[in-house]
Amino acid sequence: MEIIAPDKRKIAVRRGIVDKAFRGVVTAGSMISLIVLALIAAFLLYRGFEVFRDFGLKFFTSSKWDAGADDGSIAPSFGVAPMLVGSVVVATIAISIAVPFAVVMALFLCFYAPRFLRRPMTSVLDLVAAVPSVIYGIWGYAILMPHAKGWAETINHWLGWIWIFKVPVPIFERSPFIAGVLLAIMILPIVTSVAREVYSQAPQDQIDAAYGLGGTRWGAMRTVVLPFGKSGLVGGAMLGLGRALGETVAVYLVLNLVFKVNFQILASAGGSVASLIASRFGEAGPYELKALMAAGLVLFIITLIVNFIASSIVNRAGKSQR
Amino acid sequence: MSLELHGTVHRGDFQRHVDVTADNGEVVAIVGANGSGKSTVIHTIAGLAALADGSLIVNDTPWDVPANNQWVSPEQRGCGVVFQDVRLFPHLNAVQNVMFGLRSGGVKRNDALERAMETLSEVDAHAFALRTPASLSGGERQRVALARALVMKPRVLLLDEPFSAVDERSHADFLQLLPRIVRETGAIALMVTHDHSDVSAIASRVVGL
Amino acid sequence: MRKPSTSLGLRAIALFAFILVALPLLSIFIRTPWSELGNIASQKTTRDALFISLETSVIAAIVAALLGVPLSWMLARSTARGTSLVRTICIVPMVLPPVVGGIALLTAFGRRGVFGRFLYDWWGVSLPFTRTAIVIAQVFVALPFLVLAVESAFRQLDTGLEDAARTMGASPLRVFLRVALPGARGSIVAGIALAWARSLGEFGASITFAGSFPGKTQTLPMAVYELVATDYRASLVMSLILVVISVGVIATMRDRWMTGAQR
Amino acid sequence: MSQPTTGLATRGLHAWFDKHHALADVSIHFPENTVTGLIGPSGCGKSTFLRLLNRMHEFIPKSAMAGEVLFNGEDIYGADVDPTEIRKRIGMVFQKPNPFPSMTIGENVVAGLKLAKVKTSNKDDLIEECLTRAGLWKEVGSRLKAPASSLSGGQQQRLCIARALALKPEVLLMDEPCSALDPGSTLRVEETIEQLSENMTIVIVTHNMQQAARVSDYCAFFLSGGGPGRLIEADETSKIFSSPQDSRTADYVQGRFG
Repeated sequence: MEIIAPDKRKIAVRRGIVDKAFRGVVTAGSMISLIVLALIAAFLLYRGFEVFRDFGLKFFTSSKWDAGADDGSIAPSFGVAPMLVGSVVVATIAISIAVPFAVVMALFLCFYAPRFLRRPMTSVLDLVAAVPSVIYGIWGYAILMPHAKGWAETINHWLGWIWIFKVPVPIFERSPFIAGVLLAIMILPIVTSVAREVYSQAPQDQIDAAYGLGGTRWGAMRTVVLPFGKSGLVGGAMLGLGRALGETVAVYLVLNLVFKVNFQILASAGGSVASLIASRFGEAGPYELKALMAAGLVLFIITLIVNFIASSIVNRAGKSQR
Repeated sequence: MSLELHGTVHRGDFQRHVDVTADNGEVVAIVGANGSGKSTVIHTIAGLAALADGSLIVNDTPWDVPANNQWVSPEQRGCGVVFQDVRLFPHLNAVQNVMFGLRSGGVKRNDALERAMETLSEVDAHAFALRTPASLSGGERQRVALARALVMKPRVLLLDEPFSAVDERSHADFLQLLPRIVRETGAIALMVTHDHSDVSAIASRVVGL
Repeated sequence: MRKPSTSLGLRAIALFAFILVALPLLSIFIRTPWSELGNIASQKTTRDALFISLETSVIAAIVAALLGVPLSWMLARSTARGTSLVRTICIVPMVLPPVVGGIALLTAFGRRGVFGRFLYDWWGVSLPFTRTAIVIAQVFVALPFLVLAVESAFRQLDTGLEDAARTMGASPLRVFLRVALPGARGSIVAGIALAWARSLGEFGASITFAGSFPGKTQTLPMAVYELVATDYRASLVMSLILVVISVGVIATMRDRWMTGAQR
Repeated sequence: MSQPTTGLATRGLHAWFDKHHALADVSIHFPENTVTGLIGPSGCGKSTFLRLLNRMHEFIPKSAMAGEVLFNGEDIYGADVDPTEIRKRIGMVFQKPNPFPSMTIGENVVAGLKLAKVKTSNKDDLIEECLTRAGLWKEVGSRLKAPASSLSGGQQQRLCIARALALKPEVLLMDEPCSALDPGSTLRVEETIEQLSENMTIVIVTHNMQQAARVSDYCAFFLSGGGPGRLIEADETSKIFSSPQDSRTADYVQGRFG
C-alpha cells in the first residue's frame, strides 16, 4: 500500500442565508465582548502610561505611595511592591487552603456521599457561590476575624520558630493569614464545583476496571479519577486564584494595608493591589488616579499570565491524557 | 445510482488509499482488521472527513474532489449513517431521534411522526418508541439508529458495524430487510462488518482493507 | 475484612469543608435582628435598592445570555489559532478587580469619555450614573462566569452527535439549536443563574460607573456597604434580603432545570 | 442442584434497577476450571447476572439484589465479607477494553496489585508471566514503557486480561470481551481463554453463537420475554446446541427464535 503525503487543502462550504445570519450573530457576539475587553486594556495603558514613564521600574520595586502635596513642595512617589507581594501572598494562602479541601469535597460529592446528602450539599455549594462578596467582607470582619485570631495565635505558638510565622508585634488581626482564610472560604465553592464537574466526567469503564481489580473506592479515586481530573483541577484552581487576586471589598475589610513588603503572614500588615485601588480611588487626584490605573494594568497582566500558564497546563495534560 | 471512491482517506496521522465502487441496489461489504480505516471510509463518504486526494463521485456529482476544490457538505449529501458508536441524541426519545432528519428536511410534525413510527416497526422497535436512549439496551439502540438512517430513504446508506450488539434473531431479520430496502429504493449500502456470514448473506461486492 | 479507614478521613474532611462553606450563610441568619426585620425592610431606601437590584440584574442576566451563549459556542468549536487568546481575554473581567473595570467603563463611556463624548454630542445620551450603566457594569462582570460554564459544557458535548445530525441534513443553525443547546441545557441554565447572581451581588464596577444614589442607582450591595459603618443592623437585614433572594431564585432554578445535568 | 462447595454458584438470584426487575430466580453452578458461556438475546439480563457475581452490580445507583452467590460454598454477599477481597479473587474483563490511559503497558499489568494492596517480590517476572498467559508478551514485551493507549483494540483487551491475571484470580468473568474486536483479535482472545481455563473458572457473556460453541464447556441460556430475565436452561455446550430440553433454547441457538 503506497502512502502519499498530500498537501492540506481548504474545504469550501456552501451556506444558506440562515446559516450566514447565524454565523453573523455568533461573530458579532464575540466581537462585542472582545472589543470591550481590548478597550479596557487600552484605556488602562493609556491612562497609566504617564506613570510608567515617570517612574519606570521603580513603580514595581518601590514601597512608597505618596500623592505628594498640592503646592508641589512634596513630589508624588508611587510604588506597588508591597501590594504586589501582598496580593500574591494572600492569593497563595487562599489557594493552598482551598484546593485540598475542594478536592476532598468534590470526591465526596461524586463518589462517597449518600444520595440524600448529595443533592442538598451540591445545592448549598452552588448557592454559596452566588453570595455577593460584600457579604463575605462583612462576615469576615465581624465574625471570622475574632475566631481566626485565635487560630493565628495557635500557629504562631507552635510554628513561630519558622520565619514566615513570626510576628514582630503581637497583633494578630487584619493579617494576610486572615485575609487568605476568608478568601479560601470564598473561593472554596467555585473550585469545588469545577472539580466536581471534572470528576463526574471520569470514565466509568476505567472506574469499573479499578473496582473489578479489587480496588477500594479510594484506590479507584487515586488510579483513575485524580489523574483524569488533574488538568481540570488546575483550571479550577486558576479560576479561584484569579478571583482571589482580584477580590476587593472582602480583602479591604479584613486586611491592614501597609506600604511595606511583608512576608510574615500572621503579622498585621499586608497589601493587595485590588484593595489599594478601592481604598484610594475615592479621594485620588488626577495624577494618583493614573497611578492607580497603572496598578490596575499590572494586575490585569498578572491575571493574563496566570491564565495563560493555566491553559497551557490544561492543554498539555489534555493531550497526554487522551 | 452509482458511487465511485478512489483516493486517500485520512484521519489524524492515519492515511490509506482506497477504491470503492458501488452500483444501484447493491450492498457492499467493507471488511478488515481493527484500525484499517473502515470507519474513516464511512466518515469520508458521509462528508465528516475530507479526502486527501483522489475523488468521490456519486451519481455523476463530485462530492469530494480535492484537486478541483469540489465539496458537498454532509448535510447536503443525504447519506443515511449508522455509526459504530450509535450516536443517538440523548435528550430525545427514540421516535424523536428518528424524526430528527425528517424535521430537518422540513417535513411536517405529524407526517414525520407517522413515517418515523412506520420505520421503527419495520425494525421491530416500535415498542420502545417513547423511551430515551439511556434506558435502551445496546441492541435496542442499534435498531433505533438503523431506523433513523432508513427513515430518510437515503440514496447512500452507510452502516458501521450496525448489528454488533443486536441478538441473533434480529440480526437474521435485518439481513433480509436490508437488501430488500436497498433494492426497493435503488440505493447503495456500504456496510462495515466483522462477521463473515453477513458478507456471504447479503454483500454483492466486498472491499477488503 | 473491614472497610479501610481512608474513606472515613475523607468523609470527615469533606464535611468540615462543607461546614466552612455554609458558615457565612448561617451566621448571617443568626445575627440578623429579626424583631426589626419588618421595620427595616419596609423602609424606602431598602425597597428602592431592592427594586433597582432586581430590575438591573435580571436585564443583565438576559443580555449576558444573549451575548455569552453564542460566544461560548464559537469558543468551544473554533479551531482557529487565536481562539485560546480570545478565551483568556474573555475571562479576564472575572479576575480583574471590578473597580478597575468600572473605571475603564467610565473612561470609555463617560460624558467626556472616548466614546461617551460622541454618544452625548450626537444623541444626547449620557450613560454614567444611570441604570443602564449598572446593567453594563453587571454584564461586564457576569459574562465571563457564564462563558466559562457554558463553554466547558459545549466542549464536553460529543461532537459525534453534531456530526450525526449533519449527515441527517441538519443545517449548522439547526445543529446548534436542536443538538448543542439541549445537550448543554443544564449548564446553560446554571451559567445564566450564576451570571444573574453575580449581577445581583455586583458592587465595585457599578458603584464606580453608576454611582450610589439612593432611589436612582443604589443597588442592595451598595446599600449594605454604605450602611455597615453607620447602621450595622440595617446592613445585616439587607444582607439577609440579598442572600435570601439570590439563594432562593437559584434554588428554584436548580430544582426545576438543573437536575438533568447531574449524573 | 446439590450444595456445591467448590467453584461458583448462585441460589435464587434476583436483580433490580430501581423498580425494574431485571433478573429473576437464577440458580446455577459453575464447576471449577470450566468455561461457561452465558447466551441469550439482548436485554435478557446476562450482563447484569455477570456483574452480580463479583459485586459490581451494587455500584449502579438504586440497584438491588436478592438471593445468594456462593463462592467455594460461602455467600459473597454475607455481612462480614469485604467486597474488594471478592473482586480480587473474581476478576473481570469488560466489554470495551479499558486500560488506564495514564499508565504504561507494564504499569497497567501490575495496577491491580497496587489497587488491591497486594505485595509482590518480583514485578518484572509477574508482568512477563501475565502478558505471556494473555498471549501478548511476544507483541509488547519489548516496549513495556509505552503508553497503554498506543496499543490496538485487540491488544488493549488482552492487556486487560493480563491485568486481571496479575491478581491470580480463581474466577474470571468476561462481559462480551470480543464485541469490539476484529476476527483476528477475537481468535487470539479465544485462544487465551482456552489456555486459561486449564486452571481457572471462566464465565463469559457472548451474543455470538459460534463463539459460545467454540470456547465454552457449558452454556446457560437466558431469556426475558417481557418480564425479568430468567435462566431457561443450562447444560453442556454440546447438549445445548444439539439437543436442548427447552424449545425456546432450540429456537434461539438455531437462529429462528420467535
